[in-house]
Amino acid sequence: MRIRYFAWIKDITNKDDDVIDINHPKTIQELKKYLENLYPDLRKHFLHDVLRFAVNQEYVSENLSLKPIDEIAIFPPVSGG
Amino acid sequence: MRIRYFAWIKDITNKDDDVIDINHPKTIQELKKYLENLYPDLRKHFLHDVLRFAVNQEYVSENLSLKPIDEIAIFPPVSGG
Amino acid sequence: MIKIQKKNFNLEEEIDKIKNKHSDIGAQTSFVGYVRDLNNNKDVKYLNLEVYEEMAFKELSKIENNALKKWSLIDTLIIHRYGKLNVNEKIVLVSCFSQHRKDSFNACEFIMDYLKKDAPFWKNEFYYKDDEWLENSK
Amino acid sequence: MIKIQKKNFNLEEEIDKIKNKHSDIGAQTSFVGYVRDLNNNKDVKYLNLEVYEEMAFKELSKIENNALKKWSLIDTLIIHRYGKLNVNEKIVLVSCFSQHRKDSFNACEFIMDYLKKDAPFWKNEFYYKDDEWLENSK
Repeated sequence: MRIRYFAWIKDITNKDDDVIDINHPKTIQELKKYLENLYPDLRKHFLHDVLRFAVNQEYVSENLSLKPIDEIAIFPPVSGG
Repeated sequence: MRIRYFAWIKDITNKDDDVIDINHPKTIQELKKYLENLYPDLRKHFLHDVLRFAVNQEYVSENLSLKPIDEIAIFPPVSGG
Repeated sequence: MIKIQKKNFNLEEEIDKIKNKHSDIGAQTSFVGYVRDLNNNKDVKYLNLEVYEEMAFKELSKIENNALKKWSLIDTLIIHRYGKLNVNEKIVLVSCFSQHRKDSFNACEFIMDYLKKDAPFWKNEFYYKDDEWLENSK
Repeated sequence: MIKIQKKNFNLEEEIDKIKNKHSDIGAQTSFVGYVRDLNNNKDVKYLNLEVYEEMAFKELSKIENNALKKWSLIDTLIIHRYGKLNVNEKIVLVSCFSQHRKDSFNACEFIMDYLKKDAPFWKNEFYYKDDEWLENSK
């Protein structure tokens, strides 16, 4: 499972992505817990519910079940255009 | 007073304009009467109320009083753009 | 700015000329009208576009001023061509410049609506056998 | 057509390329977004525009398809730039082609609204002393 970070999320993670090979999170909720442990500064942003999640380049609802092959993305509100 | 014709009005008048030096019409109503005499084919278009009038390059209401120095224009519905 | 001209125009050049005057522009909406190949179910050969030029300037200035009163605009550009125009040629450009996008969208649509309703231009459309003077729908 | 690119683009060339494919186009509405010199009351030096490219293609395609379902369109074009963009540079072009003008106006505004809401691009705006990540207003 690959987790990609964008915009200022990368200032917190200090990297573009993480790859999880074993015991990967099965839902977005589990993923949030997993990432809070790795990057405690993400916690307050999860609490404020400002971040968006995409699975395989599509916005998802939180109860989707995640597979090892998935590409997950975490990013702040967009500002294109 | 100069009266200018546009689009298919010119197919009826066979000219671009008329200049009236004496006894010019004092209102758009009088002008219509005057032009009906000169160009009987205009009558049905006046009756159907499809034509538009401008005095000195501005749309006008019919009860404006016309002056010798005025430029009047008569034209069908516009189709620019 | 209002231009009434026979010759064609280049979108990039015309829009850039205005854009370059104002670094506070964040949004530009433009409309371009073209001569279509088919109208009234007939193949179009070309248009002959007639204009009452002095009045067209006055009317378009009024419309432009009304748009400037209604929305927060930095600049506007209207170019309307006249004369013989072949299929695929540009007829008109309306371009509105603003800080934020909603003003430019609303103003551009407003100017086009009133241009179509009131600006003294007439299209004489030539088909293969005959021709017709068009009227804009209400 | 969707293009995501670093380099600048020419409005006349890009719009002409699509227009030349269809002689039934009568109307084209386009929106261009530029980097402004002032934002959040600070002088802007430049933008660094980040994109999640694979997702941006997917999202923009969805938005384009929704526009094609809602309005009678002949073609659409979206160009979005990324990377370092200086003040006055173009950021985005959305252009909608149709027979009649209302379809092109409505579709262009719709695509811009959803692009701003959902397309994964992020502006990192650099001022003289600091920088900020922008968020589009709702």
